[in-house]
Amino acid sequence: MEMTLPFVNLGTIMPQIIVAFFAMAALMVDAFYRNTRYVFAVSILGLALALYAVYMQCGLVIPPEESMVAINSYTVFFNVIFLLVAAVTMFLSLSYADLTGIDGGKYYPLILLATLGMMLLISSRDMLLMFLAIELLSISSYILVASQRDRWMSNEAAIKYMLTGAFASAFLLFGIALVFGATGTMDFMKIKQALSDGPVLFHAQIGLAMMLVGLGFKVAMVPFHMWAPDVYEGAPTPISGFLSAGSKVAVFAFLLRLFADPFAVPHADWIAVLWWISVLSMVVGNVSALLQKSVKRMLAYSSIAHVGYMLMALVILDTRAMEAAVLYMAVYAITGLAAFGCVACLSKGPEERLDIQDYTALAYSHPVQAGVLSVCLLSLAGIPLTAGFIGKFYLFGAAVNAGFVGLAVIGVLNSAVSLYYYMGLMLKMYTAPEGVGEIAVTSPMAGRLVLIVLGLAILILGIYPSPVLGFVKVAVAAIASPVM
Amino acid sequence: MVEGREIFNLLWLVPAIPLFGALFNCLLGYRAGNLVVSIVGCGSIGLSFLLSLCIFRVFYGLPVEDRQIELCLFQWIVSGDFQAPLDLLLDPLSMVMITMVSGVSFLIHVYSVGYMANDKCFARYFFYLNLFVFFMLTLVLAGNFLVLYIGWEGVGLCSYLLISFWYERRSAAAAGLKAFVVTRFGDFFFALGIILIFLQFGSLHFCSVFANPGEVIGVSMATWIALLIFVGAVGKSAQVPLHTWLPDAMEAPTPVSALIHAATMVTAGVYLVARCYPIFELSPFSLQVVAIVGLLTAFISATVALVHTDIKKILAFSTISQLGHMFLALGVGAPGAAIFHLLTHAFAKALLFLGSGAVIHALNDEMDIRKMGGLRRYIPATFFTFTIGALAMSGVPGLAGFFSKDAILYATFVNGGPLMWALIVITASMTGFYTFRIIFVAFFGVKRWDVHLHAPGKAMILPLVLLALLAITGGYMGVPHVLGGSDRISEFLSPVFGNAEVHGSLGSSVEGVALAAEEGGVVEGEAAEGAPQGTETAEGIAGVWETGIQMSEKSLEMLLMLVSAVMALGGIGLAFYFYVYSGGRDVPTRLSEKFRVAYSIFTNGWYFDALYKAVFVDPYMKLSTFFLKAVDVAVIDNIVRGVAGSLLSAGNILPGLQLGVVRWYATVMVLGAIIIILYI
Amino acid sequence: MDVSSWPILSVLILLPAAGAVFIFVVLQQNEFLSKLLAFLISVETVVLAVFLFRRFDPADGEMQFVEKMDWIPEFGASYHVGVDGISLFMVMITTVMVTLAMLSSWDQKGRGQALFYGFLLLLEAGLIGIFLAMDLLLFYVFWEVMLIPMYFLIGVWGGANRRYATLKLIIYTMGASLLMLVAILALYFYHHAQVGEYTFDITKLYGTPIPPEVLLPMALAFFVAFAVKSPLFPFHTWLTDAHAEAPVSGAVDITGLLIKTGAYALLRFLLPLFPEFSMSFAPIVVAMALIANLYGAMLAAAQNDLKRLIAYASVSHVGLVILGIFVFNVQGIDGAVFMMVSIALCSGGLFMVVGMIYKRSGTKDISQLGGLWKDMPVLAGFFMFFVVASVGLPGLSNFVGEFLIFVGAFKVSVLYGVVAAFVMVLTAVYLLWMFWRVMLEKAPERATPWRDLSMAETVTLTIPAIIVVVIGVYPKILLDRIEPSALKLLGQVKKETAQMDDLGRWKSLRLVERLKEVKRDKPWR
Amino acid sequence: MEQILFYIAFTITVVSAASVVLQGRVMYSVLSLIVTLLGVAWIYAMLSAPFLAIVQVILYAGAIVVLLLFAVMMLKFDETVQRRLRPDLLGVIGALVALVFAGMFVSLVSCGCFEFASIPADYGSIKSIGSVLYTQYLIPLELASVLLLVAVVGAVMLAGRR
Amino acid sequence: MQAEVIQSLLVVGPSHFLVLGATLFSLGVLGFLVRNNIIVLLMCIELMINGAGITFIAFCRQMGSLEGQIFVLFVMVVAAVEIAVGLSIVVLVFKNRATLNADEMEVLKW
Repeated sequence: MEMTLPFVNLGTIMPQIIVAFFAMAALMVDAFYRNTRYVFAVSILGLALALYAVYMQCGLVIPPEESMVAINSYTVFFNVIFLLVAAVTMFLSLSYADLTGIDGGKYYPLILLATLGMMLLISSRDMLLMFLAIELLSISSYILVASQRDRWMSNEAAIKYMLTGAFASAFLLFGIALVFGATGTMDFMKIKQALSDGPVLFHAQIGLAMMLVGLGFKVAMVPFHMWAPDVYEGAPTPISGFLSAGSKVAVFAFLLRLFADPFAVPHADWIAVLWWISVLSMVVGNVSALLQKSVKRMLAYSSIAHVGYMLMALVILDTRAMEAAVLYMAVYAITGLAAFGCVACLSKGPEERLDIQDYTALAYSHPVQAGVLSVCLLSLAGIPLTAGFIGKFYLFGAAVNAGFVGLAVIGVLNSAVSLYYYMGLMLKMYTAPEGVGEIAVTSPMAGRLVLIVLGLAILILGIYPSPVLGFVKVAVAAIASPVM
Repeated sequence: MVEGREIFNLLWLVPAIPLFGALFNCLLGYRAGNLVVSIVGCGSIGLSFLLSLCIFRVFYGLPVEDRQIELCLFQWIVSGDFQAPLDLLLDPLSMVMITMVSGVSFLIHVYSVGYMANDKCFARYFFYLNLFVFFMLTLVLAGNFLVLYIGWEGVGLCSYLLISFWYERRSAAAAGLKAFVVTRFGDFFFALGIILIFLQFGSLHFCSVFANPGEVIGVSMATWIALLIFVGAVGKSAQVPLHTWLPDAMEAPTPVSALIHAATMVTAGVYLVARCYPIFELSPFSLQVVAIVGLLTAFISATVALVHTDIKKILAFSTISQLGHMFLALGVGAPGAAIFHLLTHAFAKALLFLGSGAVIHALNDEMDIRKMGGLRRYIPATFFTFTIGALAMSGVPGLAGFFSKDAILYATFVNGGPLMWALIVITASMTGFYTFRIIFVAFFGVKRWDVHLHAPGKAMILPLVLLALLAITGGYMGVPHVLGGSDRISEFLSPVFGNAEVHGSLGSSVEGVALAAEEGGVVEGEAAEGAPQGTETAEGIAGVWETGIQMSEKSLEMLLMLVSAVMALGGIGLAFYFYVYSGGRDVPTRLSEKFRVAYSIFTNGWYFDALYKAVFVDPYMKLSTFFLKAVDVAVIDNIVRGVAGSLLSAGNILPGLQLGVVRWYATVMVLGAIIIILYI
Repeated sequence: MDVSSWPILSVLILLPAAGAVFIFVVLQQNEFLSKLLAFLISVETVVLAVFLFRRFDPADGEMQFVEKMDWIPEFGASYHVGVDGISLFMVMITTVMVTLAMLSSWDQKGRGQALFYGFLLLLEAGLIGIFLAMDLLLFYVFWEVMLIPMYFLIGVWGGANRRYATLKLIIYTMGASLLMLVAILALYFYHHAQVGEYTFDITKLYGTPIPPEVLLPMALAFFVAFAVKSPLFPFHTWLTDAHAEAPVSGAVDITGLLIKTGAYALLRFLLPLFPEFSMSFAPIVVAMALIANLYGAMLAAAQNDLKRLIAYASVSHVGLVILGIFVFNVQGIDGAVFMMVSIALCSGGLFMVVGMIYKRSGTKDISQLGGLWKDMPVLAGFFMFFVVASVGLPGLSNFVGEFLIFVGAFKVSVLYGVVAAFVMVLTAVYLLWMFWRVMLEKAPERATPWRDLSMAETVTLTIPAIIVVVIGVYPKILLDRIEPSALKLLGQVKKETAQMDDLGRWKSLRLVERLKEVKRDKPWR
Repeated sequence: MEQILFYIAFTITVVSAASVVLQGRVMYSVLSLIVTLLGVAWIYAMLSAPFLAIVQVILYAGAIVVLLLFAVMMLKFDETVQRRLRPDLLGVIGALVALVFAGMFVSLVSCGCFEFASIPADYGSIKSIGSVLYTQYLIPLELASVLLLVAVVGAVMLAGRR
Repeated sequence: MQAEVIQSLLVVGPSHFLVLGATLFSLGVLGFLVRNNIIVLLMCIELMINGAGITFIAFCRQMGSLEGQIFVLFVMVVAAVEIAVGLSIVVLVFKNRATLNADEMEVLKW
């Protein structure tokens, strides 16, 4: 038997290689210079280069035999999002990390590595690669969540995340095993082949269920959501944003691909389950958020609700729904990140503003943050002229179009309920202060700038979404299988 | 001054001048001072009066057929086929009315200058008063129903404002509200009537509606329309059962009572019915209703006036009673008589009110006649004029009231039958009684007051005298033919009422014998000449003759006249006996004790107020509160609260499942996995 | 100025929006400048509206000044605005009332005034947008966007119980309008299924045939959204709370009156989009309107809070407006549109007066007021004027609208007309009684008499008063322009329902039955 | 023979696994875990995966368990409070849920009939695995190294000195 | 019938190994749900992973492919990494809280 080293087209994984390389380079820089600024700069440089590399991949299509890593417009679209999310998270962490005692030298490279995990996940063509990518993402996230070493909230969040995350990974693993057993292959293409040939095998269904548990945990869908509020609340705030905008979106994007492509055949059996999960996620998330006292926790519950909305697309799963979901994910990535970013950029001294009470009259002391946070909240609530509206509109439209009117109605009613807490927070911020208002504390320029850009992006997307819609259509075209 | 027909183009100025006066007083009156205000206030009305006199002169010179002048100002409301221009109509009826209204108004304005001299809100008073005149003139000059409705509502508003003029008095505020709401209730029906007319006729224009109503609508529709309009008139003219606001309206300054609540506004109802007479004529039933309501009103309010002690309220009830007379006249088919009575009553009652105002003014706002007495010696001018007014009111022969009332009594006898006639004659005698009761109690007898007396000034005396003159002479424009007069008023008005004068069909069948009809037509005489005689009318006339009265026309009329004069004098005499002659025997008290039930019914105004409070006001308030509490709060709000509350409590409970313990989280996950796997 | 080259409608929408953004972004800390800017912009919009009015062709019932361009071509949504006789006056009155709102809150104290004015401008932009939008999606965007400033104005600057009021506002209006969103989408897809074109353009959506089993829920979703906003009888309780808790200056109440957007939307969207539904459900809607009419009047009498009372009064008036819309004749619609304008002016005037009273007395509780006439005759005069106008005195604006609606109602059914007209009496009762309790009788002892109106306040109140008189005396200015559009609308509705049998009113019931028959083939949908 | 071997391995593995779960003291649990892992290695060997069996023994039973042992011994925690399984509500619910899950899961997974395929002689040999690993699974292999890097960074970042 | 059962028990097939894998996994789940010592929880996860590993290998053997074996190899790496990172977090927590009782990690809740 001969051993030929395979030809690996490095071009296909160039962005991933760049990210990994710069992560290591940053670690080196940290080891030798112990200067977080340098580490930051190197990491950002890596992201920028990777972004360029991704840009270069536009229009490339790699045949499946050639590489385990797929390249198509779908992956390009999401890679861009992940890289941007990572970059924004870093910018937002810039002063936050210094303030809250995070070891930046390892923090930024870990963000890069987690991003690597996301990028590989979305382009994986093989269950092994998928599993490893998810693990890379999760394990980096555990560490990132724990990175505020001295804060017990961070510790607790990390331990909860780690334990439940590993537990869920075990489910995922067993699910993969069962699917493998049923189909005899790790390759998604072949799995699809196997599933569409004959009747869907019993083990494959159970395996898919177990995988759903594992993946569902990562995206925090009900009933696998319980960790999310605790972890989001305890984690360093930019990381909360990263988890909701990055890791959640990445896994959901993968889930969408999973159901759209390899598991398109058994999807029909899953509509009921997904329907209920979607509805429960919306209801539980929104209702639980209604009376939350902590802003981060509220945003966490709201992110559960948003998973519920995205799941609507997974229920419907036609082209329009997938487009809607992709758009929604993009929008949610921006909005969720910006919302947590605002919270991160509002620390008053060593402590963060977590309690909603702390947000009273914020608009008068921190106009920028309050303004951007308002835009984010409006977008999360799905008010027109913000990106969130376009996302919801598309999504509900897809639901109505496919005949899932009940789902759409539940969705809109949930949106109405969610207004209560989003608007409640906004109201707090704009309530005029009694007596002498709090003196405005200058917050870091970089963070504010990034926030403004994000806020503008939300508005522009909301007012003129056409260009992005074009991208979304192209992206979905890559995964929308002819089966549907 | 513009001569000839061109003057009719200035018709719009008749109401407009008072409007300008009102605007001036409203906007600048506060700064201008009392003198300017009174000059503007009285002057504008005076100008308007002069203008209407000029118009009258030209108008009277026109041939009878041409006595109908229309002036369209501009299109007001136009929507689809609904068109209501702002147009004015001058015909004999409105001519009479504007002359009377502007004239009496002018006198009362002058009087008010003296009466209100010391009031802080002088300008406001004249603003309201001018505004009132504007609306009143609009009302009578209106060329279509909607314009009439402008005036109709406008005078109601001014009445409200003036009743509540002394706003610090609770009773004034209450009376104002009551007046507005009660009349508004009538207006509601009136408005329905207007809409119905529009729907039937496709137009609101008087000329087109009244041209040939019989060809457009049937009897039942005519009845509906007539009754709706009549309810409006009932509200405005304070007829039973919507009369209760008028006594309370005496909270207004006395000149206002004289102007609005005696001479002009309250007669608008009479004017309205007279105006719509062609429609009423189509429906015998509605005329019957009008007559009965008028009769009842006349009687009931007269009984109340018998026992009241508040001078203004006595006059108020008397006004109601006299309005009842007018409606009776309308009901029995004598609209000319009604208008005639309207005029004479306006003079007499304005005079009485102004006189009573002088008394009240003199006695520092004392209104209880039991606290007056012996005033004859202190304010003689007032006494004399007041007495003239009282005589005219009571229908003492020779004075204004006599002729008009006589015309009514006659028509009643002829068309209403003896029973109605008897009742109205009794009422007439009560009129004499209660008017002279005031005189005998307030002006005669011993002095029962001890305040510094304010003798009325010139501005107040002058109108009194002028009105007294009118009260004496006013009747001579309608002296019946029997007495050798020419009944010019009826003649003048005849184009409006067409084949008017005594020809109702009350209580009788409409089928008549053609022969009898012709006979009746002939006997009616000159008054009906020149007017087209519809068959229906002829039939109505025939009904009269079916009663089989064979007495000759003239002697009957004379006889009736005599009876009524005697009854009036008898009433006066009785008052004299009760309050002067009987001296210390105190007949009234004993009588009141003897007929306690009747007395308490009378003093409480037949319990209308109490009834309304129990039937409308209280239930309304209770219902409102009930709806608020039981429906809005208990049902609708609670549903909302329930939804919100359950969501929020779910918001409390659901996160409670988030125990914070890792094992629990894992347990839930496994549970979820079990359910999913089992389902698949 | 050449209209064709100059997008006046867009300017009308964008100017206040841009002003609001400018205030939020740049002038946030400078209260005076933002106040001034906001005021100037609102005056400018008035000028523009008047200009629009003058260029408007009264004889043409079609949309005028139409601007159309692609907005989101992927959805088939376009930026399509236009104005006809119905929306023209809505826009005009909006600009005027917003200006008045600013005037009336000119001397309002407290921090955050800059934002206050910013939100007012945003509200104006939203309102104008609603009235001009010819594209369902665009309309929906404005419809929702308008709520946000509303919410803030009440929630931030409102009274003590504002949290509850805003909660209600959100639950009712957002819930309903989101359901409408679903219906909009359904309509959009049905249209695509029938015609093969994705579009939100209402001119294209008019007359889309819709299967009966979905017509009912769709049209109901539209109807409920509009009815809530209007507000019609069972959906009205948010309005009274919103008014009661709105900022005391009355500014928001005034603009809140423009929530008559609901009635406008019924005219513009529900009627032509669902003519069959509108006709067959008219009896039910009319019943609701009549109930609202009387019920609002009844409840107003039981109120002790001035603002709440006026709010119920406007519930009552809106009942009339909707009655006018659903009698489907030209008088009814003319009257309804006229009435909308008139309510804004009359009730707006009342709210402003109440705000001025509150400024002096610190209370809206009627039982604590009384005898104000003595200290403030001018204010009392204005109060009286607006009360009388609301009562419907002929010669003032409300009468014209009311009367036309009565005529329209009568044409359809005597019962409608009689019940509707009876409100004349009730209105008089509660408004004059309120006037009595507030203004008349002896005032309680006060240390210093309350100041009468200032010059600015007088001007603020005079403007609506003059308009009320002018359009009351010469309503043709409005009616001439409304009528062609109303006729066109009626033509649309009648054409669609021409095939409907005479027993159209029973058709609604059959619709429901047919709905029940539809089997649920997709249990999860 | 095969059956006996299997059942012995089965028993050892399951019993020791149960012991991991049920042991009161953590140290005992760790020791039981070693037994379980060895049992699993035995099973691997039975399933023609000799290389994996070896790796299992070295990497798992060796490295991982040693790590655990270190942790248990280094961290001087007070075990008395959590030694016994406390029959609290959560525990009872958890146990019930777990048992239901176990019953369902075991029965579901095992059903269906399978047969072993015939396999080539060098199946599971180091060479065969290596050839697949370094060709087809090159990228995952690199990724695994990145994962190990993460572990190092994480350990240094979290547990290391400042 | 009975003979068949005995036969199926006696002839060791993939199902036997699947049962073992599932049992190990379930035991891990059981342990995770009832224990509260963090280190024990980590060990329970190891049990679950091993259960999955056995399943992999069993299927792998059944089909005669090598992918499953490769996968298990990677799973071991992942398990090692997980334990390493997990233990560092445990150490961190222990430093701050001086406890390894998972039930005491309940400050973040609701």
